[in-house]
Amino acid sequence: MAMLTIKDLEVYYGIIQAIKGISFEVKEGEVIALIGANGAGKTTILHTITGLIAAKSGSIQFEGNDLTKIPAHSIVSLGMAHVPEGRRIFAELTVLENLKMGAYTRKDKKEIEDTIEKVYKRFPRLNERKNQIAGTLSGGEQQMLAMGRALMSHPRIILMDEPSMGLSPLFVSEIFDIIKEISESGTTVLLVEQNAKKALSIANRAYVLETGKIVLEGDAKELMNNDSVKKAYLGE
Amino acid sequence: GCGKKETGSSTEFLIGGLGPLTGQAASYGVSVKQGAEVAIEEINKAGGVKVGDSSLQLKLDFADDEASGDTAMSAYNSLMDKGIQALLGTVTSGAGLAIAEQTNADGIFQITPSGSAQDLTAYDNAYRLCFTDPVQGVTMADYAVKDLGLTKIAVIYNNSDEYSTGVMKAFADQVAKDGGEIVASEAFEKDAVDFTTQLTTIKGTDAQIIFVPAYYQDAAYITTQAAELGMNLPFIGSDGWDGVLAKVVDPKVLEGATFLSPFYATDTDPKIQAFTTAYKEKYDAVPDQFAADGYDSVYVIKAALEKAGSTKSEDLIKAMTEIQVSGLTGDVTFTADGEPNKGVKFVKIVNGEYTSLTK
Amino acid sequence: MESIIEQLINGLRSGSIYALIALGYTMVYGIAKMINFAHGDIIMVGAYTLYVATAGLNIPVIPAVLLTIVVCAVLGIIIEKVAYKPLRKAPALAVLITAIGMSFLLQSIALLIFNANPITFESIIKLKSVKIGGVTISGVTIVTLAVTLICMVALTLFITKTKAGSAMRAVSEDRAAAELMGVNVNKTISMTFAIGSALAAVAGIMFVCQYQSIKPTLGALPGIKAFVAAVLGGIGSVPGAMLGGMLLGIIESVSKAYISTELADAIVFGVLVLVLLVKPSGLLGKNRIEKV
Amino acid sequence: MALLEVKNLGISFGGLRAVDNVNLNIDKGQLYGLIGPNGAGKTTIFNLLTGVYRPTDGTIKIDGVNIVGKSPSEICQAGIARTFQNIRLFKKMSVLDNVKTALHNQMKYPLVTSFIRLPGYFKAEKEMNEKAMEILKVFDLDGQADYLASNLPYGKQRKLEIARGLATNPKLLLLDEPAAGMNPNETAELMETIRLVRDHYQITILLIEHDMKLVTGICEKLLVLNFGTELAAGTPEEVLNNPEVITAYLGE
Amino acid sequence: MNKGIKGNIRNRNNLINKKNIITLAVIIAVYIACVILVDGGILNRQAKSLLVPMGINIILAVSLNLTTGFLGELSLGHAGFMAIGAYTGAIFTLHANMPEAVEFLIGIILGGVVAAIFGVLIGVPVLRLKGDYLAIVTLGFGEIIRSLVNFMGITGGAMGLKQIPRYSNYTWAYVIMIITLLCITNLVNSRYGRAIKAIRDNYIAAESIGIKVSRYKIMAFVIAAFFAGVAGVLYGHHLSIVKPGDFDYNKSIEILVIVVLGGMGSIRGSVIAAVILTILPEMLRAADDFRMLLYAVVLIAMMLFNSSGFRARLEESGKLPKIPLLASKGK
Ligand SMILES: Nc1ncnc2c1ncn2[C@@H]1O[C@H](COP(=O)(O)OP(=O)(O)OP(=O)(O)O)[C@@H](O)[C@H]1O
Ligand SMILES: Nc1ncnc2c1ncn2[C@@H]1O[C@H](COP(=O)(O)OP(=O)(O)OP(=O)(O)O)[C@@H](O)[C@H]1O
Ligand SMILES: [Mg+2]
Ligand SMILES: [Mg+2]
Repeated sequence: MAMLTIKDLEVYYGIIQAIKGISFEVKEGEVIALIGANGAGKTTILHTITGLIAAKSGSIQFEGNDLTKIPAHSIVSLGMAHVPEGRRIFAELTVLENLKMGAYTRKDKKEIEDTIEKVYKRFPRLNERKNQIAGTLSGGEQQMLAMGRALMSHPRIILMDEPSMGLSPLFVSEIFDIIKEISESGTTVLLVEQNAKKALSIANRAYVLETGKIVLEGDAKELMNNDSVKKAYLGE
Repeated sequence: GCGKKETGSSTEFLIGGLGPLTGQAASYGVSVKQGAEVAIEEINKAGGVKVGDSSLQLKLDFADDEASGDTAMSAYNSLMDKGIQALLGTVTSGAGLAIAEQTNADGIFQITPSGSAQDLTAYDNAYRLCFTDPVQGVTMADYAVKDLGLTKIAVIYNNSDEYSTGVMKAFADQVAKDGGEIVASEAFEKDAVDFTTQLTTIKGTDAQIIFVPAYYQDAAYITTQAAELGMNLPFIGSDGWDGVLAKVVDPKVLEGATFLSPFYATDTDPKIQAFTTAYKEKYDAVPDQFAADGYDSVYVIKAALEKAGSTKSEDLIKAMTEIQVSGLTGDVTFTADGEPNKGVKFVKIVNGEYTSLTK
Repeated sequence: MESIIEQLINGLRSGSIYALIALGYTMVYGIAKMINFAHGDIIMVGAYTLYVATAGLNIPVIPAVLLTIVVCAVLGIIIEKVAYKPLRKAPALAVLITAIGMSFLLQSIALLIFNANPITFESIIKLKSVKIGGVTISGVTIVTLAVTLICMVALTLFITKTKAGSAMRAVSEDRAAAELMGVNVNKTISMTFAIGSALAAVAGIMFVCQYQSIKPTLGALPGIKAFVAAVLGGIGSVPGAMLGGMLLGIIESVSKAYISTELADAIVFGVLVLVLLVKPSGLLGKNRIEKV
Repeated sequence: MALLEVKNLGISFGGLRAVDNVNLNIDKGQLYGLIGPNGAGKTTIFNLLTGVYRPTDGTIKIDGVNIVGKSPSEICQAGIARTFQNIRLFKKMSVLDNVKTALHNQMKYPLVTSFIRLPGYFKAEKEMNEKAMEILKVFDLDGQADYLASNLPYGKQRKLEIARGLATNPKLLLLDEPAAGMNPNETAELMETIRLVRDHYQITILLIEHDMKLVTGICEKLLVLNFGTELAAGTPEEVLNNPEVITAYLGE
Repeated sequence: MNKGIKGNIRNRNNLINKKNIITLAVIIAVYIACVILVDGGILNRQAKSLLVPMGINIILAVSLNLTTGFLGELSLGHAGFMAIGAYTGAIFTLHANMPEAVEFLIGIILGGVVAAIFGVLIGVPVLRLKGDYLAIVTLGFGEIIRSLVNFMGITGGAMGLKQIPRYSNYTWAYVIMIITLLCITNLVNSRYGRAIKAIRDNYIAAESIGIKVSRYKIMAFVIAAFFAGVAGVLYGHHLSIVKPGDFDYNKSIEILVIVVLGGMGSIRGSVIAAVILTILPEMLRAADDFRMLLYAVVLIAMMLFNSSGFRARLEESGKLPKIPLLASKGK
């Protein structure tokens, strides 16, 4: 059975329907890419999964739990982390305090210390800046912090919203390498990206979103060769 | 509230009341209202007021003016809409000044139970039951300098209150005339609770006595804190002090304090005892000076009605200078200026009790 | 010389109360990002509760104090749930106005129950005043100072060192992100109001012990003053609230004593304006640079 | 003479040297690119150029006039306009009003005229509307002139910011990551627009961007920044084949 | 496309257009209605006595909306400016010896101008502060003004000024209210208004397009102070007595309540809320002891109804007709 199953999801902002009946699934260990133009509804889907927005109808099953019925703050302890769009780090907390917030639901102090060390290893820049107020970090640094913070909860699935936005080319590659690593270490990844080429290159499967509907889905490599995808999202 | 009234009905006389029922000054308005209600109940039970051939039942419609001018104006108008035939109010001076011109224009008979600002009676239609601020100031200055022979005097007054500043000014002038000296004049703002700074300053002067023209709650704070600071200068006060004993935890702090008061509830006068009992029964509270003012004002209206033999305001106004009322606050007649003519009563606190001070 | 010291102590007398109230103000402001205008009125509720508990129900002092704290904390939670929570997404000013409405509401309820007549209350603190040299410090002032100091330290430790404290700070910055971390935002805000209101209760208790009189509007002016104190010290900063409160009391007292009793309020605000012009976020407030 | 002359520019935040000894000369009409790793100090340079931060050292001259120490609004009037990395629109105002606000210093009328709407008001407002609509058309935003700015989709918000900057009639336009969050097609379209703006309005453009397609596609010259200092400068080919740039910024 | 997405409609480009003609017609019609109601004896005294305060409250609310709604700065000192106007106007008319209309008109202008001068004095230092700091400092200035007025001799101290001629009537109040409304509406829809709103939305961006932020902040503040001063003059000549206590921070808060309830940045909302909140306490008079309680409850209920999204939901589902009144224009 799939780890995360979304069925007939509909989401509204007031009277505007942003998601118009979407179904898809994520299996354990997969990297799934969600791609689509600006305003297609990618962020909305992620927000609905982690409970920041209420769904109008449909269901979100995560390992036997219906997430639409669970308050947002309980979801992280089920093993799901979310790297939100725009990073949403705590600007007035230090880098270290931000990381600790990521481990909010965990109890074991020792384990938390270990995880922090692991995160520092992955993002040495964070170690250098651990006592800096997070709001003054550069864009890229903030992105690292957001990812590091999400990893602090030891998630089994991690949702990432445009992690490469605003990053330098070198760092974009690096971030995708990190995502690959995260996936290889056994964490399932649901990835939302504008950078469709990169996203498809590391994903197993992908869904293409247009104005709140899934218009295409399939194997990532196949989609990369799909003409309409090429034209619309790969700029070829 | 009460519904539509047949105005000028042959069996009822509708008195409008105006005073603060909410806000910082609410306790004064509530006291006046309740005092007046006791009087009205008494009068009505005894058959009402005889005007000409008919016997009128009194009725009071008391509106909240929040002690503020603009609210007073609309409250007054709402009373006029209900057809009031005389106005008992306002309780506080500021609100009264705001409506004075209007009540005069309407020609309605008005008596303020407790508004002490000089100008309240500027117009012919308005009378007053209590003493004006200047009278109080002068009286207390004479008492301190002439009777007690104390010439170095400190004053603590509320500079955001017209009553307090009004009394203070007259007091200071009279002290100078009498040959005394104000060695410290300390102000405080409304709602102040801490007076230690002012008291400490006074402590540093050679003051022999402290005059506090203010209301009882302020007086309670001041005397209590003076005791805490280890000061033992005597206090004198204005009529706002009435009720001060109930406001201090330890009556010792008030020992010897003397103030001008038309009324205190433990007075042995049987009239006062009867009133106090009736008031307690009805409201489960001890009446204060304001309650007595409210009570007396109703009796003044009654006397004017009986004298005039008419319910018309113009007749009532004319009748005022011809009546004499023996009320809780003393025997009173009225001058054509609208001022009361009555004896000054001093109260001194002895052994934690109010006692009449006869000079 | 002695009189200067005496006046400073007079300043501390009211200053310590301002400080105590300001702690609660600052705490709620810092976390919930709202000026809780009803804070002063919770002080009033605390004062009446203590009165009813001790004088009315004859409950012994310590349980009565605890009861007062609990009643206010619960009241704080209820007010938040009923009046502020539905406005989480509304502009901050809407919440401010609702808080003002709440302040009116509490006052008018108290007025209906206890009427406008002030109630005299005998202090439950029996500590004798202390004489040092020629100068006396009242027992209540000493207790208030101690209580304020303890509250300040405890609150600071709580906010910076505990997990619940970090959760509060996270919530104050970004509620959605805090939820993603697993923080229960509603519970955290409730807790903030509970603690803020409990502090108000303590302030109410100290206030009636100091001034021995209770009326429905008693919280209004100290509430405003404490708010000024919180801003002076840097709103959102816990030590700032304490410092601001003490300073405010002292400035008030010194300007009354040595400049003018009539202009004391103007002087106090004048000092506040000057301080803010030099340090726009208050004495101990963080001066934030907005990253562009 | 170069339009923009920057010499020895530097700034520190506490102990952090965010920008150090940067020199930059941009000729009139040039399309210049500023690239570099995250945190290299690119946005900080924009902030220095526009007076948001005051440099600790160095000079900035536009058209020969030193602008160090001037306020952001004075610098705007001296001819520099910008967009922001994190979009800063006037969210509660209409798209049209966003642009009209930027015409503030060009079509003026006195306060009294606005109070009682003297003819001057209608004349100036009419001109403003026309000018603003003209600019909006360039960005294909004229259809949404009446929308609240916050209701535009993200990509259009970025364009509106550029339109707003353009409306101040700048000599030099600074664009901070204009293509961030856009997909390749949208980016391609944006490149066209930027070029068109430069040619049509004959202005100079300095832009920060991480999208190499855009950078190589439209920039004539590049400056690479690393740790606040210059790493390389030159034409795109030169710079992007520079091994140092590759290791520090591009990756293989 | 959904209607709600659209912003405000573009400025009309001519003085004579349909909208302006309708506005003028409404202005005249309302005045005639007032005349009929008042002089025809249809309104009772209480209602009549509310007309002038209503006009004053509208002027106060609309002017405060300029600082709070359009400039986006929370000001808790509006009553201070009102006090300055009230005292200046009263002192002038008490001492001047001119025909009523001339004297009053000069008094009104003078009151506004002196308040505006104080607006500059206060605005220049204070507007460097932001948000809640600004709020507390404006509150402070309101109190300082009150303190000074209390202290000075010419103002009559705590006893205030008495026997100010009662010049304010509904005609004066109405005309001045209309002038205020027109001036501020026009201002808001001009280059000055756009600059002010731009500062509210994003002052960094506003600076970046060449707007001198402090100049426009002060401009908005001063204009608001001017009209508050004018309202103060009307107030003094309505009550015939002014006291420092009438202008404490409670008064400022009262005005702020109107502005927020009416909707930040909505002039029409301010007008309607001013009318409602002037009448409401009087309507509740019948409730006697429960008056303040009900007022508080109604206030809270209105805020919750308006801002919690409850109303938006009702309107969307069609259960409530879209009321343009009390627009919740906030975020
Ligand atoms: N808070 C909101 N209120 C109203 N509409 C919204 C809101 N947030 C998003 N929308 C609308 O919902 C739709 C989907 O938006 P969403 O942010 O999910 O898109 P996206 O695919 O993540 O786009 P992007 O690539 O720009 O991040 C868009 O039309 C957007 O305008
Ligand atoms: N106000 C500030 N206070 C402290 N440090 C700052 C401040 N502004 C910037 N910095 C630091 O200066 C460095 C440069 O930041 P800047 O925003 O200029 O980077 P950037 O080159 O634009 O990066 P990106 O491409 O990620 O946007 C960063 O390390 C950042 O943390
Ligand atoms: Mg998105
Ligand atoms: Mg940047």
